[in-house]
Amino acid sequence: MTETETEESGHAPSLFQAPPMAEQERMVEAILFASAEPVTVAELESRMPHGCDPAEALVHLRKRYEGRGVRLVRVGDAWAFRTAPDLGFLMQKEVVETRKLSRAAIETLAIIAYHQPCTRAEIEEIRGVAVSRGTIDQLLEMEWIRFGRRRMTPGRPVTFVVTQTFLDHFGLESARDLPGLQELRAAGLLDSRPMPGRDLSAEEAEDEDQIGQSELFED
Amino acid sequence: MTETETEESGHAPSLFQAPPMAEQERMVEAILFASAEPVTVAELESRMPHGCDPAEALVHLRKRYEGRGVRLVRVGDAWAFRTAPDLGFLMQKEVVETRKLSRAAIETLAIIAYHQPCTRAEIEEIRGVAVSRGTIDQLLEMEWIRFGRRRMTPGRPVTFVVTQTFLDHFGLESARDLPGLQELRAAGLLDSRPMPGRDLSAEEAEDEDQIGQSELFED
Amino acid sequence: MTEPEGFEQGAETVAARLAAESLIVDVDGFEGPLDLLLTLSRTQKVDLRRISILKLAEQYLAFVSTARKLRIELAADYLVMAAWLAYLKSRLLLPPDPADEGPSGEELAAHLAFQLERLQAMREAAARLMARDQLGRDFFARGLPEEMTRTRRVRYTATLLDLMQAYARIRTRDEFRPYAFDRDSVFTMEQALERMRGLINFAGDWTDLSVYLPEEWTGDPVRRRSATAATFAASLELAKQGHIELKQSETFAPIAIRRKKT
Repeated sequence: MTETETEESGHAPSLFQAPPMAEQERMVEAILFASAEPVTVAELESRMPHGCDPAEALVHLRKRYEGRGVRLVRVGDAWAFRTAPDLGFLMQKEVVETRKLSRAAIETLAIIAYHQPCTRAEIEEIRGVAVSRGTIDQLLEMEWIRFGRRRMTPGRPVTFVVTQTFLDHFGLESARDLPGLQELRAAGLLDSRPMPGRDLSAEEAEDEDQIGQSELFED
Repeated sequence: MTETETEESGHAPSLFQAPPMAEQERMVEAILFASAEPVTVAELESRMPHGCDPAEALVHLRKRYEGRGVRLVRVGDAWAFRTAPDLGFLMQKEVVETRKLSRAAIETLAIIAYHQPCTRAEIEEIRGVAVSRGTIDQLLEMEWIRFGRRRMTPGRPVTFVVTQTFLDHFGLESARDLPGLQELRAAGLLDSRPMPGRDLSAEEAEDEDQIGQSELFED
Repeated sequence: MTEPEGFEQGAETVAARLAAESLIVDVDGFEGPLDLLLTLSRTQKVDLRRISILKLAEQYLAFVSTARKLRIELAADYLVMAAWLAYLKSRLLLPPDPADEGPSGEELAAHLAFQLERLQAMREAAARLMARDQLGRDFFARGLPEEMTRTRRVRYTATLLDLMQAYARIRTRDEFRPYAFDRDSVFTMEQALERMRGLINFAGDWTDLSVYLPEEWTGDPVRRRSATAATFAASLELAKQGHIELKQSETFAPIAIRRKKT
């Protein structure tokens, strides 16, 4: 009795044998098929019987769907089935009309994605123009960006980062897979390079005061 | 020109070769996956390139999903993916929600605990309002009360008593351990000030005749 | 955008003017001075890394002066940029002053070039991003997601304290009777106020307050007390509003009122 208990609490196989991997694969397949949203490995694990290894099942499953009409894709730390992009032409009926984004919104989004975490002052520095409240709001509302950590610089400005919804929308596994990210980084174009003779961090603090955090956090 | 048209609308092979069957299978797979409702063969045909044979593609596809976590099923004259029936348990998530017992229920429970065995008429008399069927049912379902013996009075009404589950929940050895009114008052649980010169035990009898402003106390 | 080629001061050909004006009219289309600079830089038809910042500064300044000639109002940040570029131009043209501590003209020019290149790079990145296959347009999620049946199991709880309090509440509920006025014997201040407003016009000289009590309220002592209190309170209110004056010769003496003379 004591022995069994020790075994259970340790890493030894539990009393309840985990289902065979083929079966686990079926389970992951069923769960992901049933959901329109990406499902995290942690959630898969919590829904599957004790002792299952969804991460391994996902590897098998992904291989199985290679070249099929639907594919298993990774979105951040979650997974989802999505139709193969080359078959998009068949899905005219399902096309969701997305709100047309302004040029400012698209650029702001790209800047956040490539520079994240990124403060409002940095976005303005890059675009050379003030970022309107509406632009940030729209991106927040679409759940393509969210607040990140505050920057540990004077004024402790908030930062923005892109979300899983953003990754899912653009078919990216992670923000590291953004097109041309490596090249941009290698070219030094993602460096924060302050204007000679000016202190960016001081400016940021100033800026933040002006905008007033109230504006960002009003709601 | 006229000839070509006749040919196309007829069954003769079209100008454009239909995609290979494996490709058609992918197409059917993607359409069924993305569609918000089951899709008929006719609709598949209308959405796929000219010359496709969705019926045949469905046969292949169905075979492919045999034994998988999802299956291709026929719904009326349309087709859809569905979770394999044996995996239905994965689609359930039990959420336990803790809620406070309603005032009516707790009062009814208290009366039963203090006066058991106790008939419904007695509960109503003490509470001064009717006891709904649902309240009793709820307490029965929670297994906090159960039926006691029938009262040997006209109509032989059923009585209610509290259960062991009730005692366990409230950490009581028996219902007799419940503190009396005097003790409740001493413990500060009653913040009412007894009227000067009024005996607590006599209170009950007096109450009804004297004040008679029952309309003030309806719940 | 029309080519603003040959867009230089003095070149007053029709084509140049038209080009200049179209650029100006489009000023709303620019997302700030940096965007305008980037557009102007394209006329140099060179790699952004080999762009002549000096020439760009001149182009920008020419643009601003043309805008002024056409009496087009430019937003402040365009003018700030113009001032900065004029300063940069002077730093680039004049031999460096060894005593000057600030950044050199070359450094400032290099930074501007970097900013332009970075903005251009972000533009291209944004375009590449938007050109990607997108969810709901090129690839799709499951259209018929299966409902996760959330079996909600409600567990009701209560504490021993709840139980005892509930019982105590029932057994002593009469003691908890909220204090309520017996409305029959209460004359409210509103009633008194209304009554007195009608009567004060006739109160030319000092009159005892008790005269104003409604007759049917003077018999029963309880009712009389209530009516007196309400009438007194009403008279205070009227005095405050400046309609009447109040006087009392000594403590507990009768209170008299009269209409305030206007």
